[in-house]
Amino acid sequence: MGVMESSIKTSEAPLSRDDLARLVARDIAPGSFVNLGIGQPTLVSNYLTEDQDITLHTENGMLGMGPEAKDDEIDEDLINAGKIPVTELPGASYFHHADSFAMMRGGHLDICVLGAFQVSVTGDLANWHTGAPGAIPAVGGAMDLATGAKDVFVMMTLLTREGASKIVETCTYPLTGVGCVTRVYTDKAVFLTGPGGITVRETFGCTLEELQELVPVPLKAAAAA
Amino acid sequence: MGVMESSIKTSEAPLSRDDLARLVARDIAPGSFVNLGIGQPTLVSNYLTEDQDITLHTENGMLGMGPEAKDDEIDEDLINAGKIPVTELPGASYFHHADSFAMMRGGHLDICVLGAFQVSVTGDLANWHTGAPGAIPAVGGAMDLATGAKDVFVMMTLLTREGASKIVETCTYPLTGVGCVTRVYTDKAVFLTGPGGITVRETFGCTLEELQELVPVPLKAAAAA
Amino acid sequence: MLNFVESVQEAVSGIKDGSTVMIGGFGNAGQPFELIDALMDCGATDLTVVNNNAGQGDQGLALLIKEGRVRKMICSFPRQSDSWHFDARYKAGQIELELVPQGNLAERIRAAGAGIGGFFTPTGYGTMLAEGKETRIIDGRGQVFETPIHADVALIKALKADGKGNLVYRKTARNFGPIMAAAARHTIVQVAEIVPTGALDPENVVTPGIYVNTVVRVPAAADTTAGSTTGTEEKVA
Amino acid sequence: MLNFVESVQEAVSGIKDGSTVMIGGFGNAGQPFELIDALMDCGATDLTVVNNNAGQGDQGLALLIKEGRVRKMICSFPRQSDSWHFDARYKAGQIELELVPQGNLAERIRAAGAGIGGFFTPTGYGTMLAEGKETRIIDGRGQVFETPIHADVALIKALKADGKGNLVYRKTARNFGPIMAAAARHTIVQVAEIVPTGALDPENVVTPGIYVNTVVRVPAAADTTAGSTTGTEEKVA
Repeated sequence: MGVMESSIKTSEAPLSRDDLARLVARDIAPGSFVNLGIGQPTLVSNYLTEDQDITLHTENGMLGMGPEAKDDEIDEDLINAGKIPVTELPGASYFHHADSFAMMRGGHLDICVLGAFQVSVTGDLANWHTGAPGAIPAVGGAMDLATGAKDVFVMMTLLTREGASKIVETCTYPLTGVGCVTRVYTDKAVFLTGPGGITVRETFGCTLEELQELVPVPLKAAAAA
Repeated sequence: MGVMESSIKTSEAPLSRDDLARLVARDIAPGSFVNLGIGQPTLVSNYLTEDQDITLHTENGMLGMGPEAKDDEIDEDLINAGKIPVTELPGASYFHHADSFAMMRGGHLDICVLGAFQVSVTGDLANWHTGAPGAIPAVGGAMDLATGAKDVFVMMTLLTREGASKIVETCTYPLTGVGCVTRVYTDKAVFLTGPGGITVRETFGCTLEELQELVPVPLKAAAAA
Repeated sequence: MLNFVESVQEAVSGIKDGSTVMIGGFGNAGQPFELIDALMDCGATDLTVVNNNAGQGDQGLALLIKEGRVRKMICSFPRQSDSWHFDARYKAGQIELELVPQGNLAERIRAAGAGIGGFFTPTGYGTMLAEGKETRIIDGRGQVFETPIHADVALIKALKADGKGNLVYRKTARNFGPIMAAAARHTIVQVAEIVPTGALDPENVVTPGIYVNTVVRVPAAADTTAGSTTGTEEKVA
Repeated sequence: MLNFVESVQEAVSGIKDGSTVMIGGFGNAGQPFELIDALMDCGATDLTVVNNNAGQGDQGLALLIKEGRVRKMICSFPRQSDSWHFDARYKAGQIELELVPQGNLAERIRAAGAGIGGFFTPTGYGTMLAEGKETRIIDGRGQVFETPIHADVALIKALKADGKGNLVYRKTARNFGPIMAAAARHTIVQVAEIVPTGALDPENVVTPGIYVNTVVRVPAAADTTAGSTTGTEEKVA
C-alpha cells in the first residue's frame, strides 16, 4: 500500500478553503446543473469557468444564477437561497417553489455541494441540526438536496475544532439523508463513498497512513481511474 | 302535494335542448368558473351573457375560452377539450395539463356541466362507458371533472330512446364518480340531489305525479327557495 | 368571487381568530409586508401561520409572534440570526412548531391546491422529521407519507394583476405565491400595479385569476421592486 | 447534456426497442408529428407509448400501432371515430391498454418528474378504473393510490428553444409538453424556431432547459402554428 499512498498524495500541505473550492469546481463536468449550498460550497462558484458552461440552481426558484450582485445590480427581488442578492445570466429562468423543489427532488440536478457536520461510512449525511438540547432546529432545503441530486458532494474540514473526525462510522448528529453522499472534499483528502465503503482519491499534506490515524473508519486508496 | 306539484310546473311542454341550455346558463352564478363537457353541455355557452362574466375552463389547458373559432380565426394550436377550434378572450391564460387538472381536482371550478347515461338517487354518475362486452373504453377527463368541481350539473334527456329513466336507484353502467352530482337538468324536469334523496325543482310539460311514473326513485318537490 | 379593494385593512378584514394563514415570500422577496402589517392591526389571533421562516427582526411576522397572535408555525427554517421573537416564544413553550423540509412544505402546499390527499417522498426518510410518520419502500427507496397543507387565507405579493385577477410576479419574488394562492380558500394579493384585462399575455400569466379573491394595490416603496425594467412583457390591450 | 441536431432522424436515433416513449400533444395541438414519423422510420419496436389518445386516422401514432410496434398504450381516451388501427389491434388482443383518467395521467407524469413515489387522489374512487388499487379514506373522501409514470424518452413539440434548451409553447399546444419533458430520462423537442440564449424572457420560460436533451428545428408547415403573431414575447438579447 506504500506505493498506492504516495501516488495519491497530490499536495504537500492541506488545502485552503479556496484551493478546495477550486478543486471541486474543476471536478464538475461541463454542462452540469448544480446547486451550491450556503457557506463554504458557495465559494465553488468563484472557480467555475465559462468553458464549463455550468448552470447554477437556487432553490428559491431560479436556474441560471449569476455572481453576487454588486452596488446598483442589487435588486431585492433577486436573491439566492442564502438571501444574498445575486444576478441573472442569459438563459436564466424563474419558477415557483414547488416547481423548483420538484426539479431537485426529481433527480434533475447533476450535483449539489453541501457542508456537513458528519458523513458516515455508508454515505449518511448530518448537516442540519446539532441535536443539542434546547437548540431550535431549522432544516430548509437540506433534506431535499441530499435526497434529490444525482451526486451529493460534501465540502468540509476533515476535523472538528476539537480534532474529531467528521467522517464517522455512524453519525451521532441527526441525519439529513441516508446513504446519499457520493464524495467528500476536505482539507486533508478527497473521499469517495460507495457500496464497498470509503475510498480515498487523493490526500493533501499527509499520507494515507497518516490520514487513517485521523479517521475512525477503514480507508483504502481508490483504484486509479 | 297537488298544490306543490302545480307550483313547480314551469312550462307546458318538455324543454328543447336549447331551452334547457338556456336554463342551465341562467342558473350559473355571475363570476363563476365553469367547465362545459363535450356534447349537449357545450350548448350552454351560447346562452351565457356578458353580464354574467363567466370564465370558461377547458381541461386541455386554458381559462378564458371564447366561442368556437370561425374562418380565419381558426388556429390549430387553440382548441377545446373536444378538439374544436375555439377563441381566446381578454384575460385568458394557458397552462400545462398537470396544472389544468390540478385546477379541476383541487376544487377550484365552481361548476362543471356533463352529459350522462345514468344518475343514481345518491348522485352517482355514469357517463363514460356503456360496459358493453367488446366496447373499447375511453374516459378522458370525466372522472376528474365529476370528483373535482364544486357543483356537478348533469344535462340529459330524462329517458333513453327505449323509454327507460336515466335517473335510477343504482347505476347499472360503470360509474364515473360516487355521489358527485348536485343537479340534473332534463327535458322534463330539474332534479336536485342531496343527502335526503332527489327532489324536483321544476317540471316541464308534466306534473310531479306524471314525472314520478317515469322515474323509479321516490321524488318530492323541493322546498321553495 | 374576485374583488378589488382600496386598502390593505379592508383586504384582511375578514380574517378570523383561529385561522390558518399562509404568508408568501422568501427573504424580503415576495413578502407581503403591508398585508402582514394590516393583519397585525386587525387583531386576529390564535393563528396558525405557514411561511418558510418564523419572522425576522422586529417587523412583520416577527411582530405577530412577539404579540402572541400565532399559536403555531409551520415552516422550514425558523432559526435565524434575527429570529429572536420566535426563539423567545419557542423556548418559553408558547408557540407550537411544525418543522417541515422546504421541499415537503412546497409540495404539501401544492398538494392542497391540486386536490391530492397525500403523497410519498424520499425527503426526510430515516431522519427525525419522519418520526411517527407512515413510511414505505417504493422502487427500493424509503419514502415518507406527507399530507396536504390547506389554509383559510393566503397573503401574497405579486407584481401585477389584471381585471380578472391574473397575476405575474418578478424574479425570485415568485417563490411561494402561486402555490399558496391555490392552497387557500381565500387568497389576498398585494400588487404593485393593476393593469387592464387583456394587458397580460395569456402565455405568461403565472397565477390564473381563479386562484385570487382579493386584490389590493400597494405601490412599491421605491424603484427596487417594480418599475420600467420589469421582466414581464405586456401587450397593448 | 443538451444537443442540437440537424434532423428528426438523428434526434430519435437513440431510441431502443422496448422503450417507454411519451408523446406530447392533445389533438393536433402540440403533436410532434415529424418526430413520430422519424420514430416510425427508425424501426424501434416493442414500445410502451404514453399519450392522451391512441392514434387517429392513418398517420403518426396510429401508423406505429398499425405496424405492430406498440406493445402497450397508456392513455386516457383511445376510442375515437378514427382510431381504427388501435381498435383493430385491441380487439385482436395484440395491444395492451392501461386506461387512465386524464387527470391521473397528467398527475402521474408530473409525479415522475417531481420525484414523488405515489399519491392519493379522489379521481376514480369507486369506479372500475380503481379496481385492484390501494384505497383509503382521507378527510372523509375515498381516494385511490396512483404511481408515477416514468419514461425513457419524451417526444414533444414547442414553439421556440433558446441555446440553453429553454422552451416556450403556443396556446393549448402546451398541454403535456412541460410534464413529459420532466418525466423522461431523455427529452427530444421539435421547435419551430431556435432563438439565441437571452432572447426568451426568464419570467416566461415554461420548460427550463434542464429538462431538455435534444432539440431539432422543424419549421412550421404553414403560418398556422408559428409566425409573427405568436403569443410569446421576446426581448432583444
